[in-house]
Amino acid sequence: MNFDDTPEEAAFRAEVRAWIDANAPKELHAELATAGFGSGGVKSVDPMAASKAWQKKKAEAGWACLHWPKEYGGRGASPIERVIWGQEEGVYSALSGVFIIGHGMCGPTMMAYASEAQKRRHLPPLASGEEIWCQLFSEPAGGSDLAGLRTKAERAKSEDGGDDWVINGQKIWTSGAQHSDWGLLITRTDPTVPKHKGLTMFFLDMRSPGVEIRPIKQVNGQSGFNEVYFTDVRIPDAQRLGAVGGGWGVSLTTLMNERLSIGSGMSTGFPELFDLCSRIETANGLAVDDPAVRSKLATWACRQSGLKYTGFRAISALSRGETPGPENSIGKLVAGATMQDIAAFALDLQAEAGIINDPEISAANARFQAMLLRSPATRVEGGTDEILRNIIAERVLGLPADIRVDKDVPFNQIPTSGAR
Amino acid sequence: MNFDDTPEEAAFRAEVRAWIDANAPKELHAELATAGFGSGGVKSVDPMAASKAWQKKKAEAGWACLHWPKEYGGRGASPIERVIWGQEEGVYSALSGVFIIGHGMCGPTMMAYASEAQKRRHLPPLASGEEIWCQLFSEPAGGSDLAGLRTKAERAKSEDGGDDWVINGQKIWTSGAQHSDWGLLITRTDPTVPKHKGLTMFFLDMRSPGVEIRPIKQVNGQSGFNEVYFTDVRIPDAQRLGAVGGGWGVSLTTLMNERLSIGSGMSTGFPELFDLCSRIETANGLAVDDPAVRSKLATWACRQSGLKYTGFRAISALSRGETPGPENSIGKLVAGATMQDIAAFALDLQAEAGIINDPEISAANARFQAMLLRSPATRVEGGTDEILRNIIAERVLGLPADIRVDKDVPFNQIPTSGAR
Amino acid sequence: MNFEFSDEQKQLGTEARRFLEAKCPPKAVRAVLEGAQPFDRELWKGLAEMGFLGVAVPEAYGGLGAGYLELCVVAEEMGRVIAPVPFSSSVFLATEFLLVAGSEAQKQAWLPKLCSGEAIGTFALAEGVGAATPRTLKAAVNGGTLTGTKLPVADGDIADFVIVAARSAPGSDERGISLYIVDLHGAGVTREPVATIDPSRSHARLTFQDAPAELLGAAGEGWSILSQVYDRAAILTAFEQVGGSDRALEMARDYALERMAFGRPIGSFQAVKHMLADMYVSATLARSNGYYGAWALSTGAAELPEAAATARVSATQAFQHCSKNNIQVHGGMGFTWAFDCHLYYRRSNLLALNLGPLSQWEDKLISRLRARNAA
Amino acid sequence: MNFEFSDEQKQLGTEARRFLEAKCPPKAVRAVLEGAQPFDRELWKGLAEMGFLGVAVPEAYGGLGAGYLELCVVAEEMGRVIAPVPFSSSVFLATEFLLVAGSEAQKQAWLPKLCSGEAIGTFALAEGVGAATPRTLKAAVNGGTLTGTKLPVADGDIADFVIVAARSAPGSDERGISLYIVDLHGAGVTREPVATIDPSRSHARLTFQDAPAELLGAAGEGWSILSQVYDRAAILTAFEQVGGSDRALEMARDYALERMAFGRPIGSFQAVKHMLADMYVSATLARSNGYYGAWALSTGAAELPEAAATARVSATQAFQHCSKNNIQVHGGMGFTWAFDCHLYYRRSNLLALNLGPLSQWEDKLISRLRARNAA
Repeated sequence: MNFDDTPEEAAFRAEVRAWIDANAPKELHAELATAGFGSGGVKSVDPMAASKAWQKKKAEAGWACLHWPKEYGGRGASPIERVIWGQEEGVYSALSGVFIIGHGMCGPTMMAYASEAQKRRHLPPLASGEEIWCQLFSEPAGGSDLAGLRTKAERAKSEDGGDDWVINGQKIWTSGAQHSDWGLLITRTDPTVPKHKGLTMFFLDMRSPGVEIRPIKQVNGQSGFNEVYFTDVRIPDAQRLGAVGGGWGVSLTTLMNERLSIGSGMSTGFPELFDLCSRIETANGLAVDDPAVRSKLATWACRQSGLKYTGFRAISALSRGETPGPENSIGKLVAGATMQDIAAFALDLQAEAGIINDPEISAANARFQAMLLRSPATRVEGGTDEILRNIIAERVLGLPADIRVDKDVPFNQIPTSGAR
Repeated sequence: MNFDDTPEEAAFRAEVRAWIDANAPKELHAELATAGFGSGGVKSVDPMAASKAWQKKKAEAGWACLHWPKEYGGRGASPIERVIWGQEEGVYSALSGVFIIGHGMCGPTMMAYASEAQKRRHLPPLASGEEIWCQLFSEPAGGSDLAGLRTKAERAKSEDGGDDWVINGQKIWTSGAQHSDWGLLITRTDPTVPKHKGLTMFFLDMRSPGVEIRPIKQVNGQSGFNEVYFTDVRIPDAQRLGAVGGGWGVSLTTLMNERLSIGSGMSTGFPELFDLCSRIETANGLAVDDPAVRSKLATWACRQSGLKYTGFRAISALSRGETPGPENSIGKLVAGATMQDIAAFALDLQAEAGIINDPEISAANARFQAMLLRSPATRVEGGTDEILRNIIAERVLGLPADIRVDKDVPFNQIPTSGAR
Repeated sequence: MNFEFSDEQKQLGTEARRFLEAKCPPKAVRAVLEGAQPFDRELWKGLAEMGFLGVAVPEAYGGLGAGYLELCVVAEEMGRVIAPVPFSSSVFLATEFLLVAGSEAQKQAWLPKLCSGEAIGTFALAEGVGAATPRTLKAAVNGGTLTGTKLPVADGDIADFVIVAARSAPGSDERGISLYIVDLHGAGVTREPVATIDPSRSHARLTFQDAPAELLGAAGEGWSILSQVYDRAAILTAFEQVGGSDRALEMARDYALERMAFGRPIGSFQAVKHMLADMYVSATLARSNGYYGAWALSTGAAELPEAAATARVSATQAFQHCSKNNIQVHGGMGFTWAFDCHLYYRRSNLLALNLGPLSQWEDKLISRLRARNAA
Repeated sequence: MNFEFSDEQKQLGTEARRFLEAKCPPKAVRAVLEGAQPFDRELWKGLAEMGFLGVAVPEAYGGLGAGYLELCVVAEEMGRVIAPVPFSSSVFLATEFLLVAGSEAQKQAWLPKLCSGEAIGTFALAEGVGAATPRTLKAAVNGGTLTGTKLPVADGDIADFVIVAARSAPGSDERGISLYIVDLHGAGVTREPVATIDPSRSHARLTFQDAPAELLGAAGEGWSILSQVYDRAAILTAFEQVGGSDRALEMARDYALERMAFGRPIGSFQAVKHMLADMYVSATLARSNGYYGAWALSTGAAELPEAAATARVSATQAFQHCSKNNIQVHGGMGFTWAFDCHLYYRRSNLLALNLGPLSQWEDKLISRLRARNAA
């Protein structure tokens, strides 16, 4: 048992480190290192331009989408090499946030279901950041019940007599839709069969006529998510991924990747809290010396550490060529709730002034308030705490699924509260 | 808003206090005051004899079952007078533990469903403690699913040609069965209808041939509960309570009383813990001055206090002639889990010696270990934490009942894991 | 035993609720949150007309002359609608400071204006990050003028006068602290609004440079007066928090009943049912502890300090718990700006700190329990 | 990165599990619990034959000469079956004290016997209720003999020798404390068994009256040696706790799958599913933290003290959580003597205290994190 690289891994790490050292935008390092939670990264320069520049540089040197095959713009690297890259890229990886969905979910799905020609057309620009992708799955009526989606796709003829689909409906929680060139879209093509059976997956040009994007303002004032409306949007049948009615199976490819990418290396806010406690005074002296503070810190320290080493165990599995399973759901489950508690406690430590949300007055405050306002989203996005507990109970512990009243019921006969 | 008695209440309290002062078995006071949780009360004298003596004395002076009508051995007192009695009886009420089920559940059920002659025969000796009653509801296969019971009752003719019922089956968790003269028994008289519809209630002589009682040893070594086996036990139809098939309705009368009596004035162990913390040293001085201890104590203090005043609000409702509702389920829900946490923390405070279970060495330890071993039962008996949360969610907040797969299914077709 | 509000008091609560549901819908809170104005002037005027700004103030000073139980009932309703007005600053603090420590002249001067809403008062203690103690306070009064900075001050940007805790004598013990009334329209006062976790309630930084300051209460008594008034305010605030907890629980319950997933209301899933049941439990414990505080406050019982800390800790935990899980029950919608969940989440975190943090009150609670047990 | 046990180590774990499932079924634990004997002699013999009593002891002293990772693997399996033997006293403590501080002669004298099971060793620190500190220790050695009382001492009634922390010089600082080996069959030793929360592991009060005592390690070094050995023992015990947590979780899971209520397995109710999911989460965090400790222990890394405290706190919380909720999932059956749930509940509460209480380790953890961050 050790944390050491194998000789191959060490050599790879050295190569990565050297390249990053020579090429990373060092002028942004400080800003990226302190960028608050959900604060949207750099402000000194146009974040999108900075992201695209860094991604392009990586792509040209063969450091984009390391785990993808070379011919599609990747490097054909092993999963562990991808992890090493991430460790070395460090704060600069924040620049790639805008590409995560495309690289982590859309790309793999295209690779599994698109035609060879489509892969050669779409994957390289996705890898290099020249084209941005988004994922159009969630719907207002869907939520945790993802398969409850209603966006309709109906067959039609194109002007030139080809096969088209006409899309009508609404998606929600679409990250980065406003920047996206392409989107991965799941639709309902048959409402008369049980809900998982009537779904079909497509990809489309986000600039197609009839696509309307509206940002969703979140509690923390950010608008990373969008609503996307579809009105008689045309998609050629050639852009269908998988069989008609096979959309659910296709989506699982995508979602498995989502939970993994979201679940790994989640922040709990503990290092920030520990740092605060080492600087701030309570009635009992330095906070970190206050026994009341210590007993709380200890539990959080163990969660932070437990997540870290659970992650290391997953990496070790990767390094052995195994695929980490649903047990990784614990990352987000533990991190989300922990951060919410830590943020509230950090404000408490600053007494009355804990309410102030002005970085000029207290940078720490602003940071923990950002956590307080961001963590509720963490506990919901990509699977609520409750869904994650179900996943652990069912897929890890083998307990029965919830009683399904909508099982085998034709979709259009399932009771609903209507779109919101 | 005040805690004061009305003039009538004050007069009543004075009368009670005077009588108790003149008649209570003072020689047992100290022992009763320190009797541990689930420790089974007094040891210096035969507990049963002491209990019966005190109850008889109360009955003769008209202080037994205050809320019952006079003609059945009670006093026709108001609910609030009953509360005042309880407050004044104080530690001596521990002597009445053996009568709680009979007085709190069996009596009211008899009053509601027995014939006038039966009431006059059975209630007075029940009130005076000359006869002890138990409740035969739970079954191994039942548990939280009380209506899942299987003990069979079939019609038969008695020797003298009268109508009898023949009982076969098993009950469990029967408190005090070994001391009981009479029992309240719910049975299944028709397995071919949905489970709530095929039940019928009886009362029977616990010394009837075919009744076998086996004590259940609990985690804490006590055996307050029993298994009761029925083999061709005969009960005259005259001892049926309510209609054939109407047993579920009858049982609700009983159970509503159970949750109330159990839910009220539950102990959390906080006063004992606070007392300990005022005496014991930690690395940071007297425990009660240790900030780490304080932050835990504060939360528990608020639960203790919140339960106390929630109880006062219920008493005030009684005093206004209202009936407290399901919201009183919170008493047991909060107290059980709190005591379990408090007990573990109290042991922690005593460091390595916390493991010692010898009153000679540490009376406090023995007490908190008794709590640690008793509290798991508190979290289950009379409704598990999970059932209580369902009750609050459904009956107080109006949320839907759980999906019922056994609804409208004939009892004998409901899947089961077999008796344990 | 009559541990319940009287029918008259409940009636007052019903009136207050009717009034506030009409005059203070969520969009009124949003108007302030989104910066249209620092507080809801219309609502404030209405509250004054209803007499709610002087519920517990003697009629001689322009109040209703009702008691603290009545004020608790109104406070709960204010908390239910998270009213965007300086109620806590003006009524729980400024008014109580005057009633507890004000001279007859000071009461005559300010109480009628506070009751009529003509004047808004507030209180200033904190001086930036960290707990404010007699040792840490820097703002000082010399020769009748105050110099120093107070941050944050609730409603400091809109109040007409502020009661300030400041150093009146050297040394680090509490006898060096006194209270002063400062006219915020007077000389030597600078106010700057500061952003907080809950923009629906305005806060400011107050900078004093030789600002005229009038002693309130005896010199050197500042800290003990403050502690008395904070106990009263803690109980009144607890009712605000109890009102907020109940409303957050209702919002979650209603959404759980209406929102369908997997072909059934999400409120039929035990995970959601039990989350709501646990919210009900903490809200109920907080309410009962609040009643204990209300009783102590209205009777001036010896248990007041202990009851205040109990009510405060319990209500703070309940409101934070209910407002947090209200968001969780709402799922994705819960953290959108458009839904009202965050208004309650923000307010719960504001109220958790505005009279000193939870950890301080936990500590006070145990000190006080200990003192009583020792006695 | 290879943060995982090797295939050989896993193989050793499989052997240990096979052996223990055969030789240490619940009824073996009950035999000791119900007082038939103070520990399971047969099992102890078997463990010795398997070489499990000397896994990390060099072959020169009769051990297997494997490493601490191997010992962690075995410890986990011992914890899974809550083996009723003096493994922790003899292997985690006595053996480690000798390895860390023993003279060559002392190692030669005792280690072979410990590995062969011929001798049982233990350690004695506590002297009754309350935390044992250099200040509080009363047992003292003068002129080579020990006088004083130790309570509780794990396996004190069955051990052949005990390592005692006793006062060797006046004063309250840790330099006044040294360690001594005392032969429990020698003169001046009285042992009385004491009842504890977990009768499946025997404990005693040891009274020494001028009992011959042989110094272990340098005089005045007792406390620092103790702290090193406790860190090692904490990590090894954490694996016992992790094994116990996993088993308690499995018991609950299996019961939830088999037990029917309302026409369905209780494991299909979210309340039960999520309770089990939360148990899985704490068990998994504890396991990962245990691996961190195992790594530090096996490499003698600088992070050892911090890793030990992390593993200890995490594993203690997980085992208490899992054993407690295992009872809850079992409902009424869970608190019957006949079901095995309470065996794990008892053991979890014993292990939570046997190396010093959770609160002490929480405090140590933060001190150590702080020290490292300061460094």
